Amino acid sequence: MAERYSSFTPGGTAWFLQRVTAAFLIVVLAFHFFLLHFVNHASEITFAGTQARMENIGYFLTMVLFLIAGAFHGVNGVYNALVNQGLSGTPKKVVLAVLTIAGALLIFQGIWVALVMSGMI
Amino acid sequence: MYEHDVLVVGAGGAGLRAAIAAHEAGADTAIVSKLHPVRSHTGAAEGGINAALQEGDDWELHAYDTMKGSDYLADAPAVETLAQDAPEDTMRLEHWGMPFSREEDGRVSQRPFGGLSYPRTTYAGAETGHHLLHTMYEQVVKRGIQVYDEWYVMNLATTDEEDPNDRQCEGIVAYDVQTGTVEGFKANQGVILATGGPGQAFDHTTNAVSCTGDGHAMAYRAGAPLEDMEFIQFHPTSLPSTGVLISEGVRGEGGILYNNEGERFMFEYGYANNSGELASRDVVARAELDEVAEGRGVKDEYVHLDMRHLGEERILDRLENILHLAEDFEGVDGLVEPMPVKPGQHYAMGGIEVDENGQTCIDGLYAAGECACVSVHGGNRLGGNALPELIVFGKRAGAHAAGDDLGEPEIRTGYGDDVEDDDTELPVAPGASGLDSADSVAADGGVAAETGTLEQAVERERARVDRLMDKDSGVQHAEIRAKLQNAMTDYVNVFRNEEGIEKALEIIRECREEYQDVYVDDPSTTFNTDLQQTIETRNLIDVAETIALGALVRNEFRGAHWRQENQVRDDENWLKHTLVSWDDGEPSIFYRPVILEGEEKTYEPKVRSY
Amino acid sequence: MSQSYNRGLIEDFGRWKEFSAGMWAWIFHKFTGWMLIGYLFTHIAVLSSAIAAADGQTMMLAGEQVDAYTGTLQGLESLFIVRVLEVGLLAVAVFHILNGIRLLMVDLGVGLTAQDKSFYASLVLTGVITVASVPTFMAGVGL
Amino acid sequence: MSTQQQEPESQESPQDPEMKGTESPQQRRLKEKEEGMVDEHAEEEAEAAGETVHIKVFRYDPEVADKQEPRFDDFHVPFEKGMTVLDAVMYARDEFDSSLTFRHSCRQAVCGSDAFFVNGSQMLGCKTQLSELEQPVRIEPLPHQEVVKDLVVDMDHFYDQMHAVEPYFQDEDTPAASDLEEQRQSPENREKIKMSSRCIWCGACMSSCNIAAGDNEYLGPAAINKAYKFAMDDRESEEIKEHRLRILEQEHGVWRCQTQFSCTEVCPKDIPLTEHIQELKREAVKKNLKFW
Ligand SMILES: Cc1cc2nc3c(=O)[nH]c(=O)nc-3n(C[C@H](O)[C@H](O)[C@H](O)COP(=O)(O)OP(=O)(O)OC[C@H]3O[C@@H](n4cnc5c(N)ncnc54)[C@H](O)[C@@H]3O)c2cc1C
Ligand code: HEM
Ligand code: SF4
Ligand code: F3S
Ligand code: FES
Repeated sequence: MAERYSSFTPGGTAWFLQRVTAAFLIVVLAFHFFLLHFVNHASEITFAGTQARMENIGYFLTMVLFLIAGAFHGVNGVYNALVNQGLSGTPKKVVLAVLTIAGALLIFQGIWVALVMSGMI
Repeated sequence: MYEHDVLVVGAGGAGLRAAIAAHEAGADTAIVSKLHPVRSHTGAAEGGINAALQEGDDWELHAYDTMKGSDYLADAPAVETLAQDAPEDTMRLEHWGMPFSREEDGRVSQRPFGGLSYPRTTYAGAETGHHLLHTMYEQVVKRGIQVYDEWYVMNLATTDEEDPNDRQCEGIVAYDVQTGTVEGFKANQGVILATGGPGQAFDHTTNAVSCTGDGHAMAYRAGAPLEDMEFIQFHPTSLPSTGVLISEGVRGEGGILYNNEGERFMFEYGYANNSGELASRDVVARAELDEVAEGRGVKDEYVHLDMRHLGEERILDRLENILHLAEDFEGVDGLVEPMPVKPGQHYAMGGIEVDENGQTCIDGLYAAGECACVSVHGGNRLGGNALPELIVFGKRAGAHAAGDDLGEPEIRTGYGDDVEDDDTELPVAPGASGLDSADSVAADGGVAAETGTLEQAVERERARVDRLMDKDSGVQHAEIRAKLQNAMTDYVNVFRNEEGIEKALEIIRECREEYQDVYVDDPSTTFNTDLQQTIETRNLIDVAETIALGALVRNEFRGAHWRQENQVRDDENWLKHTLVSWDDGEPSIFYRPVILEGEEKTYEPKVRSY
Repeated sequence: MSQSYNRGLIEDFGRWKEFSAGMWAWIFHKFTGWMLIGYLFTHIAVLSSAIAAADGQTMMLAGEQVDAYTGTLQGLESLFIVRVLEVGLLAVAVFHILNGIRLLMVDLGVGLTAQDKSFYASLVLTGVITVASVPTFMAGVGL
Repeated sequence: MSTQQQEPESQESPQDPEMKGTESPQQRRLKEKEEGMVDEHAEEEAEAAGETVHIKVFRYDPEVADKQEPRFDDFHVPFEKGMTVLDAVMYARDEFDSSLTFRHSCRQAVCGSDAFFVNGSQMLGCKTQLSELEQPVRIEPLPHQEVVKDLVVDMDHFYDQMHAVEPYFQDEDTPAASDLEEQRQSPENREKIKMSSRCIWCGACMSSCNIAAGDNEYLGPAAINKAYKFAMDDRESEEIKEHRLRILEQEHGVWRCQTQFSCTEVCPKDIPLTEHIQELKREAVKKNLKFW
């Protein structure tokens, strides 16, 4: 009877990572919001200010991790939502591929931007 | 047409255990049940399973207690088998994963129960029956035993020899409730009836709506006698609107019974000056009815069971489930109001006459569980003795049907040279005599078939369904059923006297006549419960009649059977079982002596006092 | 099961009215999650103006010549609608975070009996935080 | 009739002597009833006070012409204190329309046959007091299951899911009768599985779960809970527990649960279903982490 479920995919890892990233995101997202809306008002952001912050290696790494975590968390979340909605078979594979590529591009683009801001390239 | 080696009718504790045993003995086994197995009424049992498990306890003590509890109307070989096998079969349940309550050292817990000389009632919380039922169903799933659920078994297919002892059961005819088709099931080795109790013969019962005595009626009409049907256990504290049981625990903890004048009647009117509310079930039940009859009942119907004085803390600690029961099923908050209670039919000690191997006098026809009477309960069942009966005799019936050699039975069945005929004059002719003609809607093939039995039986049942469905006016079964149930509760209840029982027999006869004009209103073949219940009502009429007949002839007070005319146990004349047999529609009554000789000792009737 | 058979009356009765707290929480969490990931993509796109800025590109903002990054960001910030959207984003993010915390607790098996209360608490807190931050978010709009 | 006062052996004390020998009180009552001295006030009073409950019951029968289009029928049932939803539909069936069809048996919340959708929520008919509901009381079959007829739904899918988790002790053979030694289990461990073992297979939880509605293969809360009962029972070995977790952590297993809690809310046996599902998720993660 259990054999009916032939597509045997233990989903624990993704689920777990979704929680871990969420926990991480709570902290950094709160920090991020606070810093860029309350300490520095969003409307007063300048390139120079951003560069100054990014030159701090700790801040830079935090932001990159933030990005990776956010991207994974978001993309994986969307994927899970679709799968839960009954996505299966080929469309599911396609969606997985598209989302993975989109996520990768997002991270890639984001890191490039961050590197530029920090003046490393 | 379906075909299996062993067919088990009913999927309560007895049916499931029988199926597992037959399967283990190598037979191709199937279960046919009108309910899905987990819906069976075994799930309602709360108290526990009696089994001599611990050191210091002994199966012989269990047997002794049971004989005494039965008021010496149980057959010793059956009682000893029960007591001997119960420990092993209870342990087997444990190995199948049944979640028994546990002691600190990890052993199963046992508790004291009324009438037991040793605390040997093994239990699983307050829901022992639920766990027993589910654990065994799990094993059925594990073994892949075929279950035809929501198939209503309408009749047996038996050959029609003159003497029931020569007849043979070849299979069953069942109605698929979902689709409305009638099919035959051939049983190569045996049919085991495990259809449970006949509680619905009464107006007020703790039994489920499905407890309609179908197995009793089918076996009875096929020629197997019904034994000791007059012995019905009534429970003194059931909720008036639904019959839900309020356990003895409330009185055990100190709950008090009051009449509508606020009097503690158990003492006030001297029903039980010593033990008051804790007197035995039948005493309390009779006291309650007396109060109501004397006009001191609440709403002329029930009395009050009050536990408020125990204090919220104690109630919540020990009797929390009672609070929920009263709240959910009666809309009463036990912390602020007293709970309404009245006696309700609870258990039938009698049933289809079988031997220790579960076999009836008809070859290939077995019965187990509450529908059977091996006679382990005799005149009164001890609390916690029904569940072990299910597993012990369910197992034996299954194994025997599948061909295992269990030895020669000591208990004899059917009409034979060891019985004594009854000559009581009856107020009305019982049975179908003069009523059922082959084309009346009530005709149901009570008479055994000629040849090619199963096919014929199927045809006959199809014709019966057609007749019931074609008829489009007349009386509805609900009306007849209500009338029957009221008659039983009014006249064959805790109080019994000749006049009343005769009255009941007359009303039963009326019901039978009215049933000739019964019709089914629902034209659908999909899940037609109207049709099913109409057929059940017919069975109830037959079963109720045997209860009344037994109650009429047994003019003594034994166990749960009380007769106003003769309120003593009469060992001189009545150490014998009452048997009612259908005899092709003209019931006859006869008696078979009770067997008091056990393996090693004889159980001498003693005064039953606790 | 549900889709295979149209129950007419019973299934299209606007059953959302009968949804319980946990179901709403699930729907809101989904909705806010999608909004957030959508925003993340947009956000990185907007921030990409930093690449142009580092290249030395400039643009006009309120009559001044500024670098592309500062110009884009401050330009957007000057729009009333963007500010409103930002408040919306804050609400969405705050709810997602608070309910996310609730979900993490549920995952750890903490306070399961209060799951409906914690959902309502998340809603209320989201409202309060959002309203409280309106002045900050709206400060100097249209500058 | 004998007026002899004999002591019934089984009783602790004699009964009221007045009762015996003469006409039984019950007889008297019955006579009175026949003569109309005891009025059956309950019913009359209810009618006079107009105390009836209005129930609207879903009707459908694929075979009967005027029931093929689902509809609601109205019944006005005389109200009595303590009346349940099941009592009301039974009354409607017995008194007004015998074709009204629903499953029911025990009337005491143990058989699990009568889970209905009452006023927008899944509940057991026999365990729900009418007085606690808003009128008219709308009674429908369980959502997300095929309707067979009136309030009867097809339970096969539910049973399939229950069977899919291998719901039985896995020991290959039970030992021979001679050495049936009990397996030990600590009271704590028994306590741990207590709630999960109470399930009566009513299907209310499954019907209430949005995820189960959208994903037919999702095991559903009841089946997962059933598996929990075995996975947490110390009497089974570690390997078997792992085997059980493997069944549960496949795609349509525990991960499908989105912690919507509606299952927990409707369960008539108060089983903390969501909690059990979440615990299994953690167990599965723990097991996976070991291999890292
Ligand atoms: C409230 C209550 C509490 C109890 N407590 C205890 C206790 O603590 N200890 C104890 O030992 N005993 C107790 N008993 C008694 C005991 O539970 C029953 O005697 C026992 O469960 C009966 O089991 P069974 O297998 O014979 O029948 P059931 O469990 O009633 O099963 C009958 C089966 O037969 C099927 N069936 C019936 N008719 C047909 C038909 N025509 N066609 C097909 N299938 C059919 C039904 O579907 C069902 O599956 C209690 C009883 C009640 C009512
Ligand atoms: C700040 C803290 C955050 C927390 C605590 C958090 C928490 C969670 C959790 C626990 C889930 C899983 C829900 C489930 O599977 O049941 C989830 C889903 C999701 N999150 Fe977050 N999250 C956070 C931030 C973010 C961010 C920044 C984004 C966007 C980039 C995001 C996008 C999503 C998406 C798209 C989902 C899937 C929603 C769905 O099920 O449809 N989250 N979040
Ligand atoms: S878990 Fe609760 S709601 Fe679900 S089937 Fe079991 S008893 Fe019914
Ligand atoms: S309702 Fe469904 S989503 Fe999970 S918590 Fe219950 S199974
Ligand atoms: S009738 Fe058995 S659960 Fe309601």
